[in-house]
Amino acid sequence: MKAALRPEAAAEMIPENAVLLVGGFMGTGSPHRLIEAIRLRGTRGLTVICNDLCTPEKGVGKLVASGQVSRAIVSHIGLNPLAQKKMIAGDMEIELVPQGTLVERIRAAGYGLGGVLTATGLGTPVEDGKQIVEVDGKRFLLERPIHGDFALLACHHADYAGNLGYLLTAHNFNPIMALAATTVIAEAEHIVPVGMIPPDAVKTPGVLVDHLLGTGPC
Amino acid sequence: MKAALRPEAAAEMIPENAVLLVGGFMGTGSPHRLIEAIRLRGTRGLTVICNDLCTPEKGVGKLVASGQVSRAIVSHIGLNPLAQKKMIAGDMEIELVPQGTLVERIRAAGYGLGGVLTATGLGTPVEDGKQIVEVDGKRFLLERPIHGDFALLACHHADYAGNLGYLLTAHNFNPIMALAATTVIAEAEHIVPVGMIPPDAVKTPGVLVDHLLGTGPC
Amino acid sequence: MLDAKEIIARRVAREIRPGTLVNLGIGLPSFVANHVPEEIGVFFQAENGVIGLGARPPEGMAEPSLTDAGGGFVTAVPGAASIDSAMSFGLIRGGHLDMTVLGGLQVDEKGHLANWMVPGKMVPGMGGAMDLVAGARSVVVAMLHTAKGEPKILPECTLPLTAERRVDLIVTELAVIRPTDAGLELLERGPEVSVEQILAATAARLIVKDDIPEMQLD
Amino acid sequence: MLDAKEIIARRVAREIRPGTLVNLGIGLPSFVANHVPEEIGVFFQAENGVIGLGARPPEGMAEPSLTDAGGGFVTAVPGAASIDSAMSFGLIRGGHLDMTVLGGLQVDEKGHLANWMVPGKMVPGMGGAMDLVAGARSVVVAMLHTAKGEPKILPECTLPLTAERRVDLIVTELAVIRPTDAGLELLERGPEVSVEQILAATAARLIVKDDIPEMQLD
Repeated sequence: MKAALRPEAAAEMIPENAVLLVGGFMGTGSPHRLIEAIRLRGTRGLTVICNDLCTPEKGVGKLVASGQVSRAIVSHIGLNPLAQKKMIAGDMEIELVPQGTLVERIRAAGYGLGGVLTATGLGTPVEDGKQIVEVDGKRFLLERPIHGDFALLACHHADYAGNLGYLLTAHNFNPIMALAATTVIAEAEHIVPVGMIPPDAVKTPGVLVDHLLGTGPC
Repeated sequence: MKAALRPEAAAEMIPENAVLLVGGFMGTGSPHRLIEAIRLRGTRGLTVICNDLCTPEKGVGKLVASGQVSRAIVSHIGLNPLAQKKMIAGDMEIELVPQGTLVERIRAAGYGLGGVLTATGLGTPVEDGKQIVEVDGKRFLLERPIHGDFALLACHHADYAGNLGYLLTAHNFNPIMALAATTVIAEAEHIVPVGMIPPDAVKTPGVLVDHLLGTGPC
Repeated sequence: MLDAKEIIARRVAREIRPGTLVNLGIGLPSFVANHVPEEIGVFFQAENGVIGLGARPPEGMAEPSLTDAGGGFVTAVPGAASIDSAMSFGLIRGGHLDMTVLGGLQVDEKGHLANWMVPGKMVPGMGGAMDLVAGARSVVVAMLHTAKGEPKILPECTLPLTAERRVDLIVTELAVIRPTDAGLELLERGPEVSVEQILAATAARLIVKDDIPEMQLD
Repeated sequence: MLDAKEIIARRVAREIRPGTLVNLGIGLPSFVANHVPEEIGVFFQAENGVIGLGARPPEGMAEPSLTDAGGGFVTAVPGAASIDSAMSFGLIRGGHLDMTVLGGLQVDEKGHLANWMVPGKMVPGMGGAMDLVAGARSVVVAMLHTAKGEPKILPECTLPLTAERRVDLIVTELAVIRPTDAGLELLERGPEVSVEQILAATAARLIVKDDIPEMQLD
């Protein structure tokens, strides 16, 4: 059983220079209260791995705007002009990764695989410096696993065993990131007693989740 | 929209020497009515890719007993003494694959990946003849994708758009196999009108499913 | 008189076959959906996590957890399925997506697309574009023929490529062009556009056979 | 007087830590669950697709879609989750499984396990065993000390190995043995068993320090 934490208590767990996997796609399915708590705490030197850097006012974009992110591994920064400016100026290290490759690299870490063999990125700058592996005469890029110190997830509902369920397009990277970090923190809109979520509706098994964040007064 | 077929009509689609991915784990979550129709039709030379060969009286084991299977790629045949006998006598080609490697190889085919890099099987006979790939100083076996001509799935409920839902331990290989075959046939216990399955409960999107088998009189 | 984007959206819509799975990029390509009749049963995928993307919601009926790849509020059709990012890109990379419609910065005589960065100036990132071009069965580029009067269809892309795969069709307000082994073949003229106007606005060599018909628009 | 299997099951049960995720192999290891108190909040995984495996169902209360890895009917506890085979082996191979308890045919001085085939005689297949031994955080072998009077703990395995990884503990009715860099260390004696009896039934060299205590059983 996992008691629900306050956002500030969760933010305190995260040290400077931590590597964070953060769920969400343009902010949908991101743990907004936890992100705000990290912003208020001011933890610096963070590496953020996320689908995108959202906008400067929202989601992980807020941590870019506050200068707390020194490095990002993302697929898209098109709606965050500030991040683009920092990248071009060399003020922030940003590795751009094709979205499908990004999710598979995170999955590879979570599933104990040595890497991902993909045709995506062949013949493009994504190929630079990477090993090519031939399988049955076809060429594939070898992309390496991405593991995080923390996974910061958002979900629609959870139970106190840590089982998680997601709503509509708020799934995105969350179910995959749940396997790929040393410590997994999930922010839930609702936390229900154990036994209230049917086994077939559980998208992330509770054994993967270390800490829950509730919405109540705690 | 996909009208429900009778099992015999589905069995007719499957030619001699077809490569079949068959869902199920010791028969739980296998398409039993479809398997029976294939047995009655007598289609020969089949390659069966399945978690296990069940027992000689049940699931894909029935097709082994009837002599219709010439080749199998499975993780376990411990409860099918007939299959073991045939394998030892050289009457049937059986490739034994670690269960986790088997599901990832099928997934690799379905997800368009070049192969699977895994530590499972290193230092064992599974390693024989396979390429070893080194990633960050660690050794991994390169295991190749497995694609089928047909995926024969079982599910608890479907809608007429082909969306599928599974019950408890009857998920097993079904959701992964749904991506890895040229033609996907799903046998459902219930087929409901489109719109009756909430989007978050769909485990296999209907766009992957070519044909449905119902339980009604058709 | 239709404006340029309207012409492109209407013309691309005619490429979409009944009962297929189609991904529309954000921006111009997203307008295509408005011109696809509901009764042909196309499922639109938004790569952030829904199959069966619907129209924008009516005023006051938006749900924050149902958004498209641009982060905008959408609806979903009956029979829709929520998927996580791994499944979403499994569909894209595994060859399950019938068509993708993407914007472009440049296309060249080999049919190579560049659409994810302008070095030193604009670095939106590739998002899902590299996966889509590498994996979709058919790739349609929907873009304005020129940018600030400069041709975007060039002998060779000067910007970093999105993939080494040749795209299948280019649709602009002036022309429909098919990349082939022999080069770029002009198939259709825009409404009231002459072949001379097309040639003048195109830097790449075009293969022009007799009698280029005008686009049919619904 | 406890029989051999009862001794092994009870002793292994004491290795299980509160709040962990544990996989029990079919056969002897499955008896371990009977001796783990419910209140310590252990989740048992059956690799065929459930986290939170429960006891056998009461007479007349079996559900065909809720089975264990041997195909037998089971129940599930509140907070259980259904998972597909990919997730199941993601948990196993990704290092999320705290402990696995497996049967064995042979274990050798290096701590290598052989448990999936006897060439030419018995070829059950590895099922999930290779993944479990390669991936679980802790691997416990639970087996009878001898087979038809012949030692199963040998200087070197003569049967094909299950993995190159050293197992963490061997529990038999006669002894508890820990494989180490230096070799097999005898930790405990079975009930009313002497060190001499253990040495006589063991072909491998055992490291025996002074004063080997008798097993504590609940």
